[in-house]
Amino acid sequence: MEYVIIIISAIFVSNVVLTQFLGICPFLGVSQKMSTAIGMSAAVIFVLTLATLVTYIVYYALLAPLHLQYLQTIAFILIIASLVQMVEIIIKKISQSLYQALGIYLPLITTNCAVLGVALLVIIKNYNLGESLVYAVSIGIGFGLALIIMAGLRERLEFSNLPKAFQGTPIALILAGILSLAFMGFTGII
Amino acid sequence: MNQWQNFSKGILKENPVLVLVLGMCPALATTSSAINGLGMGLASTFVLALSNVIISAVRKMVPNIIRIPIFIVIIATFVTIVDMVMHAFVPDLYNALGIFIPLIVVNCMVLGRAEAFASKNDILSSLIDGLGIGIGFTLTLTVLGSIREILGAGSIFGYKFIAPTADGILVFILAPGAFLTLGILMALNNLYKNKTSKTTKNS
Amino acid sequence: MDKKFIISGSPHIYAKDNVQRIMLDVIIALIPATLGSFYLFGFGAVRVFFVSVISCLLFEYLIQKFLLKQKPTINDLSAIVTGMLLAFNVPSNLPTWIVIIGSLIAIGIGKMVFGGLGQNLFNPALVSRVFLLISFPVYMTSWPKPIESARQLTDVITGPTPLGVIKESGSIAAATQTGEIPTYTNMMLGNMGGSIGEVSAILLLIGAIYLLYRKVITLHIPLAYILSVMVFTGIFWLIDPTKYADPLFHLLTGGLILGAFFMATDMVTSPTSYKGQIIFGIGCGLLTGIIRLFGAYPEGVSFSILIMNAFVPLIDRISNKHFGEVKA
Amino acid sequence: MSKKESSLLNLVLTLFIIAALAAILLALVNKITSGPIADAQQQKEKDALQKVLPSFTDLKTIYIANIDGSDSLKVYEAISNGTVIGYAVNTYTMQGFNGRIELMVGFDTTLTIINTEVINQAETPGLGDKITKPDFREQFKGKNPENFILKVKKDKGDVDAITASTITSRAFCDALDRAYRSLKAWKGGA
Repeated sequence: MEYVIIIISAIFVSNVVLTQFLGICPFLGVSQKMSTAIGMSAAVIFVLTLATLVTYIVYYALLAPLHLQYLQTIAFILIIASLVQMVEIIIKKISQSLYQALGIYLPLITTNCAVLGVALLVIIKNYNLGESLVYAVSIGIGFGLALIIMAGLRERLEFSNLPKAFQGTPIALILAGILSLAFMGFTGII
Repeated sequence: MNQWQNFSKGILKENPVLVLVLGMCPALATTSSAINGLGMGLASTFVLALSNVIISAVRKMVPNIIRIPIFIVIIATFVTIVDMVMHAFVPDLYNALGIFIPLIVVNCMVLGRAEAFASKNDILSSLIDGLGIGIGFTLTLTVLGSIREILGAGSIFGYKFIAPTADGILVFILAPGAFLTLGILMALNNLYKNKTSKTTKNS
Repeated sequence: MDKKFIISGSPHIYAKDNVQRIMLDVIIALIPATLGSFYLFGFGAVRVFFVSVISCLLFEYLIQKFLLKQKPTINDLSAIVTGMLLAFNVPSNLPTWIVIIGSLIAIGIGKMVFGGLGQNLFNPALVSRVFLLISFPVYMTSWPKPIESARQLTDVITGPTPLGVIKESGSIAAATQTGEIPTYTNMMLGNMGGSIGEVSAILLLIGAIYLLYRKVITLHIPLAYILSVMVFTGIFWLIDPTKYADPLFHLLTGGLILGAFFMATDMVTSPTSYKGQIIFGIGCGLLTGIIRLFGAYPEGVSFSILIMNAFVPLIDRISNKHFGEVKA
Repeated sequence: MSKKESSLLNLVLTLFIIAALAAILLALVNKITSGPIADAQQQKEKDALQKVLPSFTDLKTIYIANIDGSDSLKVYEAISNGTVIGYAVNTYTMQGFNGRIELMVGFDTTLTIINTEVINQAETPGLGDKITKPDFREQFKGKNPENFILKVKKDKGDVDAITASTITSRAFCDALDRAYRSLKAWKGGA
């Protein structure tokens, strides 16, 4: 039951992009095309889960026992950055096609604040390892959902003649605002 | 480019939020009130200016291949300092900004300036560049926070100008209001830019 | 290039006479429920209705003329439809200034930022209604009692909607004890708390039949929508009839009929193919059921349609293989 | 850009020196700020105590078992001229819309609620954060949970929830209930 609550909450009720404002840059940046949105979502789900796993272990096995909690930001961002590099190298070695599908998004993920955000949030929320992983996957799915919906809407807008001032980021923000309004309907579901 | 231009470019011409579309997460998340926006802006300015200075100072000692991890360590250090200092001396603001203080680390604006400017310029220019961009960021966040607070809560910097029990248009201090306000602000900025560029073309 | 892109939404939406004709049909279809609301809620409903319609028209004209510098298209009557639907979705004691803000949001954010009619991705009236609901939770959830409050100009008696009563008391059994649950006959006629135009099932259905007869809408979306709400709530009702209300109750309350026939069917913001429309309707129905039974908000129709509006491009993608294909 | 050759030794050395400097600097700042951080927290608690307890001459800190948790709750015993006149329980809930909410609840010796005060919360501005305003908390004053069910009306209790913020209201009740039941169990056992 705990897990179900975490999943529904992370995907719908407090969607990472639409209500928590994490990962806005890629949400606005790579939501113009459906294909890139799908690739980015997959890459984020993967890295997010991996990063949460490693930072969680490092925090509880290393930082907390040594009372070095104040080093968490610096430690987490270094872990995430090196993790992303490693994943990139490994994917390149094992599968060229997977690299072509995901590889280009990987460097962008280091500065996706959702990744560091989730690593920090599972500590604040006092989740255990299982909950943290479920949370990370759900946040990734919530991000993907928002990104894919957005890509669908923006592809459609390509055909219409938007007022000049709204072209590009402004209309994307307005769309995100309306989506965020609609998602308020999920308030209180859990 | 003289130092004044170097400083002032961040405020309108290269405004990090409205023009370069950087630092969107804090710009949306921490602007539910004017004071939160101002606090976030100043915290980011501090990190931006000091990490620019240190990065510029060590730029010749850093091997190229590991420059990014080193920049990140320097930035994260200043972010952690800001985090601890705010926790100690402005606990309310610290609570309001929450997770977005440590997240300054991944604000593309900070790493972007380090890579694009501080790693190539002298210390003074880097400091001024950091301050300029930081103040542009702070101004934008404060304006955004003010608009949202005025509309959403009927107050400005906590000073309520409608009946104390009355609410504003609540949506503006909630998540959807953040997106809508910033979207409209950007569109207005575009409108203004189009107009000025047209008049310069005509003249 | 004189080849035509098949754009989702109806290609003929740009043909002006057609738009005007369709909008006129929708207006005619809404008239029974409008008159019914005047009778049920009295002066309050008249005020909200005309403020909403007139300010929508005005904002459309002003924005097109002065901000977008387009030729105003208020002749197409779409602003009137938006104004009517907005009025239908708010309580009759809503302060005038809030109605005006609502009209500005519907026309400005719901329609004009996208470039006007036919290009909006969300139903403008619903964008506005949800905006108001979240912004003014107190004003938007005090419902004048029909007939009683129609007879007086001030001091209207307010009470919750039937779904609101259930939400407050936690179960249908407890809600019945409060004595605030109307009979099915009253629900059918519209003698219950609720938004101006959502209460009377019969008057709305008369309008819906006209729209079906005029072929402005088809049955795919409304039927898929209503049936899935009834199936979803019916399953829970069978499991625990003391806690959950029965399907008929859910059909007659909370603006389901208004939403299913008049707002989910908006051709600009719903899928193009029949298959897509059925997916869309089922999606709306499931979301409405989930929000009503488990969410914090008692009614789920406006949220559900807005959320499904966002999915329309994706639905079109999977149900309409010819999306974006160039036609000779 | 870099003038040094990038030998492995150089790389490791530079990285090491920078990381060490950063760690030293942070340790220093941590030392300076940890005092004020604790002070600020204490000051907050002190302010809250003044509001939830009758005027007292002495204060005794005790720890009692948390009735549904493995941790303990901090309780301040208010003493006036040698007799105990009330208790302030530092309680919490994890069920807030945005996670943890921390409260200070004052009880008199019959376990009637004197007043409540929010110490930490991160609820939605304009909705859930109304728990910090007096209007919502007024209803608990002078109520004894013996005959005032600490549940929102939606859950068949006696508490009027905040409009559109049932989750937060529920969480608030959860924290109060935890304080009440833990204190009662402790008093019964003492």
